[in-house]
Amino acid sequence: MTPAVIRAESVYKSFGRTDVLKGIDLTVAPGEVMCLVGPSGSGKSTFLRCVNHLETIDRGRLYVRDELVGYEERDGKLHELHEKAVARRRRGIGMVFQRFNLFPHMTALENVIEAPVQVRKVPKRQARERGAELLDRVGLADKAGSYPAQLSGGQQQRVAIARALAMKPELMLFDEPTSALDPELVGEVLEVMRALADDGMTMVVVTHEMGFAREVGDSLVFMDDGAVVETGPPAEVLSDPRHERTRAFLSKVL
Amino acid sequence: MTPAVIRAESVYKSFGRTDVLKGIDLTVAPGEVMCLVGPSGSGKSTFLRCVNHLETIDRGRLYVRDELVGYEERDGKLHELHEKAVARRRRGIGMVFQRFNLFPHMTALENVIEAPVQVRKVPKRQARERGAELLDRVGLADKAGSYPAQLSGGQQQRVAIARALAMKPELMLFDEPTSALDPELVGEVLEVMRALADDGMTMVVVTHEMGFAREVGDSLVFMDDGAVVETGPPAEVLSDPRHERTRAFLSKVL
Amino acid sequence: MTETLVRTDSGDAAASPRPVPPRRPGQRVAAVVVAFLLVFLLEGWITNPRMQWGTVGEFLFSPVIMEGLRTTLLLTFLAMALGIVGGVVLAVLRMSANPILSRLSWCYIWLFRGTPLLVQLLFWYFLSAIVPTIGLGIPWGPTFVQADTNDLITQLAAAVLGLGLHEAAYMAEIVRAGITSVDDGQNEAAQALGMSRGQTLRRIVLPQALRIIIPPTGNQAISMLKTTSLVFAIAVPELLTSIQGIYSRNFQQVPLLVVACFWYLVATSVLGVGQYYLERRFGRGTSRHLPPTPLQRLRGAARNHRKESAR
Amino acid sequence: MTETLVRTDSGDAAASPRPVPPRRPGQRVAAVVVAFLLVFLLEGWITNPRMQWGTVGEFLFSPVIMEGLRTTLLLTFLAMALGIVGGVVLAVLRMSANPILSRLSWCYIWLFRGTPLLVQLLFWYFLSAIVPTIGLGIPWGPTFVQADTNDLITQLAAAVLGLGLHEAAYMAEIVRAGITSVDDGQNEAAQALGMSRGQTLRRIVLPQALRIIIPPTGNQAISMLKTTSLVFAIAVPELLTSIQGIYSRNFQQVPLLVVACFWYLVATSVLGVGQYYLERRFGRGTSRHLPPTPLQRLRGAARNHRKESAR
Amino acid sequence: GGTTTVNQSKVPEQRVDPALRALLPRDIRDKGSITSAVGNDYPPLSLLDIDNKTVIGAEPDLIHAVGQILGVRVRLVQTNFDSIIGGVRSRRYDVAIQAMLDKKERQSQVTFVDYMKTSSSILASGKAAGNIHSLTSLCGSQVAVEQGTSQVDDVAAQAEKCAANGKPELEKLVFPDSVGCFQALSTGRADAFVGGTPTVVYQAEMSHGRFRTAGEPYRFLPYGILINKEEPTLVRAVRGALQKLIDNGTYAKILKQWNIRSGALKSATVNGGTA
Ligand SMILES: Nc1ncnc2c1ncn2[C@@H]1O[C@H](COP(=O)(O)OP(=O)(O)OP(=O)(O)O)[C@@H](O)[C@H]1O
Ligand SMILES: Nc1ncnc2c1ncn2[C@@H]1O[C@H](COP(=O)(O)OP(=O)(O)OP(=O)(O)O)[C@@H](O)[C@H]1O
Ligand SMILES: [Mg+2]
Ligand SMILES: [Mg+2]
Repeated sequence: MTPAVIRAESVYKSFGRTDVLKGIDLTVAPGEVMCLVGPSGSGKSTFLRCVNHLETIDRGRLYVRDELVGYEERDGKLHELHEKAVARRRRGIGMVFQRFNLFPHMTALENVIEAPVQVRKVPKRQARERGAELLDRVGLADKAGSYPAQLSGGQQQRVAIARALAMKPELMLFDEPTSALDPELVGEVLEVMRALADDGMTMVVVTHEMGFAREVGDSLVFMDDGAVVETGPPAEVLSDPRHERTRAFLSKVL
Repeated sequence: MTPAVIRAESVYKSFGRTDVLKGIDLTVAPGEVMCLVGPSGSGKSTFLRCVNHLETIDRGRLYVRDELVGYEERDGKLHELHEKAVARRRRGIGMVFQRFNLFPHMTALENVIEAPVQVRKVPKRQARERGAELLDRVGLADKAGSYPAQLSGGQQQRVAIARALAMKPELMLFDEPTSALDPELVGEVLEVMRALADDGMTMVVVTHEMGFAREVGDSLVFMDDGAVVETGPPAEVLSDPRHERTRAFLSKVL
Repeated sequence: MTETLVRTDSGDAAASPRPVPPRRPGQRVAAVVVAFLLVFLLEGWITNPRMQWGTVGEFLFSPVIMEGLRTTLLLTFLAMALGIVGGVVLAVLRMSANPILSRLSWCYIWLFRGTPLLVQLLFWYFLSAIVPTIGLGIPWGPTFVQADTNDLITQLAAAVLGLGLHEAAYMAEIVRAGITSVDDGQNEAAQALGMSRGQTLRRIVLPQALRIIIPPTGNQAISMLKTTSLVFAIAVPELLTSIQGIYSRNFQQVPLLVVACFWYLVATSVLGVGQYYLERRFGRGTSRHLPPTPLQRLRGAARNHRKESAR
Repeated sequence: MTETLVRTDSGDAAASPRPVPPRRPGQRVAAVVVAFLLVFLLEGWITNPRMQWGTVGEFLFSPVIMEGLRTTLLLTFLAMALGIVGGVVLAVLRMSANPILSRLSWCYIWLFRGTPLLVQLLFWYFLSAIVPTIGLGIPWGPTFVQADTNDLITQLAAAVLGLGLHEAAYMAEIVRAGITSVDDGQNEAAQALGMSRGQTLRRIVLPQALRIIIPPTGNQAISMLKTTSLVFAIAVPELLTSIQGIYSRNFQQVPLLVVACFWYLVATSVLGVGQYYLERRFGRGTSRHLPPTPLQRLRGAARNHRKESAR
Repeated sequence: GGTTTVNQSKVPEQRVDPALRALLPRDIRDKGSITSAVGNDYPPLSLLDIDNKTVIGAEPDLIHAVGQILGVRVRLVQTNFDSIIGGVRSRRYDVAIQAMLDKKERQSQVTFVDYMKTSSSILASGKAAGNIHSLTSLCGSQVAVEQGTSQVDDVAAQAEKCAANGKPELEKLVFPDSVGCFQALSTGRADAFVGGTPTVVYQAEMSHGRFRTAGEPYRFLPYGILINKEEPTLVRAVRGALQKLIDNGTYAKILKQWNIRSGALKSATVNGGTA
C-alpha cells in the first residue's frame, strides 16, 4: 500500500481558550479528492492551515507523506522545525485561498513564476515558459500581462491555482475557492479543479458546492465543532446522512 | 392610479468611454417587489445607484415619487440640485449594499440610530428606543452593543437593513444583499426581506437568489449590457424566458 | 480509504506531548552578546567622570529649566493643536471637488512645507517690517480699524503661528492619507442615509481615519517637541535654548545636555503612552477584542506569577 | 405593472438635454475674493523695497550658496538613505517574534526619537571627549586595533550618523505602519508557496507596503532637507547656515532669506515630483488604470484645446 | 514676553539729561522704556548671572547707564543673531548691543553708535600653542571661529593665502556659538580659535592652562550699538548719552569692573567703522 498523503491522528488545536480542533483523525490517499464540508466555525480552514503548517498544532500527529508537518520527532518528543525546513516541506503542498491572495503588484505571469524563481531557483526563462503553459491550462493564456485588479474574480482564482501548481505540488488544498465569486463565475473555477482531479492530483477541498462534491469528490467529510462527524462517499452522505447534525446542515445548504 | 414610486425614462449613463446604461425604462409601483437580475457588468448596481443619486445620469429622466432624482427641471433643462436638497430626497430611500458597509467604529445600535439622530434630529432617547425595536425586528435584539467586527456576515447585513429602515424609507434598494454571505447565512437575511415585503414595502432587489425572486418578487427584470432585455412576473420569466440571452444566463445561475 | 487511524504507540491523544518549540542558539548568543555590550557601554557611560553626575542633579529641577520645559510643552501643545486643525481643513480643501479650493490648499502646502521654519518664524515675528500696521479695510481703499503689528502679534503668538502653520502643511498630507484609507463604501453608506458631506466627514470618515492618522501624528508631536527650540530665533527661550544658555556660561555642556535628554525623554514617553491609549480608543471595532492595556498586562502577569509560584 | 413608458414630451432619449451642473455662486465669489487678495499680497510683496530684489539676484547663484546647497542635498540624501535602511531593519526587528530583538528595537526608537537631534550630533562629533580612541577588542580585556576617534569619525561622518540614526527611529514607525497595512493573506500566500520570511518580506510585503510608506517618507525627506541645518552645530556649513553666514556679515537678512526659500522650494518641488512618480510606480496593480502623469495630462489638455479651437 | 531682567549693578547712578531726553522719539518717551536686544554668551561683554536668567556684563551695564541718562527704563531681550537685524528694523527692539562690529558693508542696513574698540586674538590649545604665533602660522591647523564674527573672514582669507603659498591646508570650522568652538578646542577637533580679544583672554584665564593666547592682538575695530536707520534723533540721543558716560568716568569704571583693559574710546562715534 502506498503511504497516505495526509494522515492526521487526534489533532488538537486551540486559540487561547477556544478549542477549534478537538481530535481530528483523517487519512487522504494518493489521488483522492476529499471534500470537507461543515458549518462556519467548525474548524475546516484551521485544519487545512495545520496541514500546511500555517498554524502549529497543540497535540496529536499530522503527517504529510509520512513526514511530520512542521515537526521532528526526537526522543518521543516533537521539536518544531526551523523556518527553512518548514518552507521546504511546504513546497510540495499547494494552497488556494478563498480570497485568492494574489500578489497585487505583480502581473498574472509574475505571480505564477515568483515562487519557482525565488524558491526553486528555476531560471527565469524556463519559469516563464512553464508559467505561460500553466496559465494556458487554466484558460488564461491571454491574461499573462494583466494585474490582478484587472481580472474578474473567477480569473483571479484561476491564476491562484496556476500559481500553486507552478511549484509542482503533490497535494493541493482548496479553502472555499469559489465562495467569494459571483454565481456565474463559479463554473470556470470548478471546471479547472475538475480537470486537475481528472489528472490524478490529490486534493482536499473545503466547499459549499455540493454538486462538485458529488461529481468529483472521492470522499466527503462533514465536520462540526472541531470534530469529524461523518465521513463517506459523497453520494451516500449527501443523499442519506446518518447524523442529525449533518442532515440539518445539508438541508440549509442544498 | 397612485403615482409610480420609480419611473425611469431612457436613462443613459457612461463612465468615460464605457456606456453602462443605454436607455433604461422602468416603472415600480407602490408595494411592488422588483427583482433585477443579469450578468456581471450589466449595469444593475449602476442603475440602483442612479436611483439614489449616488451617480449622476447623463440623459433621460428618473423620477422617484414623481420628483426628479437629484435634478430640478427649469425651462426644459435639468439643473443639478444642491447637496442639501439631494440629501433630503435620499432620506426616503433606504439602500442595502452587498458589502454591508456598516460603520465599524459604532455598535449595532449606534449604526442604526446615527442617521435618525444626525439627519432627522430625532431625540437620542427616542431614537434608541426605535433602534432597539428595529434590531428586534431583524432578530438581533441581543446584539445591540456589538461592534460589526463581532458579528457574522448575516448579522451584519441584518443590522444594515435595520439601519436603512430607521430612516422610515418608502423605498428600499438592495444590491446583492446576500452574495457576500456564506450559503448557510443567506437564509436569515432573505427571511428579513421577505417579512419586509409582506409588510408592503416597495423594494428593488438585485439578486442571484432565484428562489427568492420566484417566491417574493412581483416582477423580474433581466438586464444585459446596460439595457432591459426582458421583464415580467418571475415565475413566467424563470420558467419560460423569451430571450436567448436570458435563457443562457439562467442556465448558468440556476 | 478514509478510515480512522489511531497510532497505538503514541498513546492517548490528549496525553500526547505538546510539541517543543525549536531552539535558536543563534538568537541566544546574539541576546547575550547584546546584553553584554549594553552593560559595557552603560558602565562606561555611568562611571565616566566627564558626565559630571553632580552637575546633572544640580540642574535637573532648576527653575530656569523648569520654565523652559513649561514653554516647550505649551508651545508644542498650541502648535500641534493649530497644526492638526489646520491640517484637517487643508486636507478637506485639498480633496474638495472645487478646483479653486483644492489648488489653494496645494499652494499652501507647497509653500509652508517648502520654506524653512526659521524663515516662517522670522516672518511672523518681523511682519511689522513689511506691514507696520494691520488694518481691516478695502484693498487700495480706506481702512477702518488698524493696530500696530507688533502689538497684535506678540512673541508667543508669532511662535505659535510660525510653528502651527508650518505643522499644518505636514499634517495636511497625513490627514489626507488617513481619509483616503477609509473605504469608499463608508462614504456611500452615509450619503445613502441622507447625511450631508460635513456630517459624513465628522461622524463617519474622520473617526475611522484617525486610526491611520494617529501614529504619524505621534511622530510629528515628538518632532515638534524638539522643533520648538527654533523659536529661540525670535527670542522665546524654551528648554533646549535655556540649557544652551546655561552651558554657554559655565561650559558644562555634557551634564547639561544630559539634563535636556532626560526631560525630552520624559516628555516623549508621556506622549507615547497617550498615543497608545488614543490608538486603542480609535481602534475600537477593528478587531474582535481590544488588546490589553499595559496596566492590564501587568496585572495579568502578576496573577500568572502568583499561580506559578503557588505550585 | 412593469410596462415600458416613453414620455412623449421629452422627445427622443438620445436627444434629451444633458443635465446642467448646479451654479455655486458662493464658490465663485470666494474664488474672486481669494484671487483678489492673492494679487494684493503679491503686489505688496514684489514692490516692497525692503525685498531688495537686486541683492537676491546677486546671491542666488553665488558659489558659497551653491556649495551649501550641495552639502544640504548630499546630507539629505545620505541621511535619508541611512534612515530608510535603518528604519526598515528596526521595523522588522520590532515586529520579530524574538522578544530580545523586538525590545532592543523599541529601546532604540525610544532613545533616538526622544533625545534632541542636537545632542545626537554633538555626541557623534565630540565622541572623543568621552571615548578618545575606538578599539576592537574584548571588553575589560585586551584591545587589538585602535584608532583616534576624531580620525575615525570625520565631520561629515558625524553629521550623517547623527541625522541618519535619528531619522531611522522615525522611519521605523513609518515602515512598521506600512508593513502592518499589508493584508495578512499576502504573507500566508507567500509562505504557503514555500517562500522564506526574508523572501516574503523583500518580494511581497515591502513592495506593497511602499504605497503606504512613500507619502510620509516624502514628508520626512522634505523635513530632513531643512533639518540638515542643525549640523551647523558641528561646523558643517550647509545651505541655510551659509546664508546666515553671509547676512551675519552684511546684515542683508531679508533678500538672503528669500534666496534660501527659493532653493528650498526648488528642492522640495523636485522631491515632490519624484514622490509623485514613485507613488505611481508602486501604486501599480491597485487600480485598473494608472492615473495620467502631469506630462500626459498636459498633452491631453493641449489636444483637447486644439480640438475645441478647430470647431 | 521675553526675558526681561533688571540688572543690579555696581555702576554709579546717572542723572537724567533733559536735553538728550528731548531727542528721544515720542513713543519711547511715552512708554518710558527702551527695548534692547542683548546676547548672553559672550563673556565678559554679556553672560548669564548665577540665576541663569539675568544677563550681566559690560554691555548690559553700558546700556543701562545710557538709559538712566535718557530717563527711561531699559528692557533687555536676549536674542540670537537671526532676530537682531530684523528686530531693529521692525522696531521690535529700539537698540541692540551684542558685540557687533561696526563695518562699512553693514552700515547700509543699520546705524552704529560705537562704544568700544576691539581686536582679534588667537587662542590655541595647549598642544598646538608652541607652533602658533600669528595668523600666518595657522596653515595646516584646524581653526574654529564663531558664525557672524569678522574672524570668519580673517581665517578664510588666511586659508586662501596658505593655499596660494603652497603651505598645508588651513581648515576653517565655523560654529554657531563660542561654546562649540571651545568644545572643539578641548576635544582636539580644532587646534586654535580666533575671536575677539576679550573673550580669548577670558577663556585663557578660565581654562587653567589648557588654552593659551597665541601671538599679539591684531586689527582694532569698533563695536557698535545697532539703531534703526530711520531714527536719527535716537542715534543722537544714544551717542550723546554715551559721550557723557565717557566724560564723567563711568565708562572707564564699567570697563575696569569687567576686566577689559584695552579698546576704550575717547569719544563716541557714529558709523566710525571704516573697514
Ligand atoms: N487566529 C485566530 N485566533 C482566534 N480564533 C480563531 C483564529 N482563527 C480561527 N479562529 C476561530 O476558530 C474557529 C474555527 O475557525 P475556522 O476558520 O477554521 O472555521 P471554518 O470551518 O473554516 O469556518 P468558515 O466556513 O467560516 O470559514 C472559529 O470560531 C474562529 O473564530
Ligand atoms: N466608477 C466607475 N468607473 C468606471 N467604470 C465603472 C464604474 N462603476 C462601474 N463601472 C463599470 O460599469 C459597468 C457596470 O457596472 P455595474 O456595477 O453596474 O454592474 P453590475 O450589473 O452591478 O455587475 P455585478 O453583478 O458585477 O455587480 C462595469 O463594466 C463596470 O466596470
Ligand atoms: Mg474557513
Ligand atoms: Mg453590482
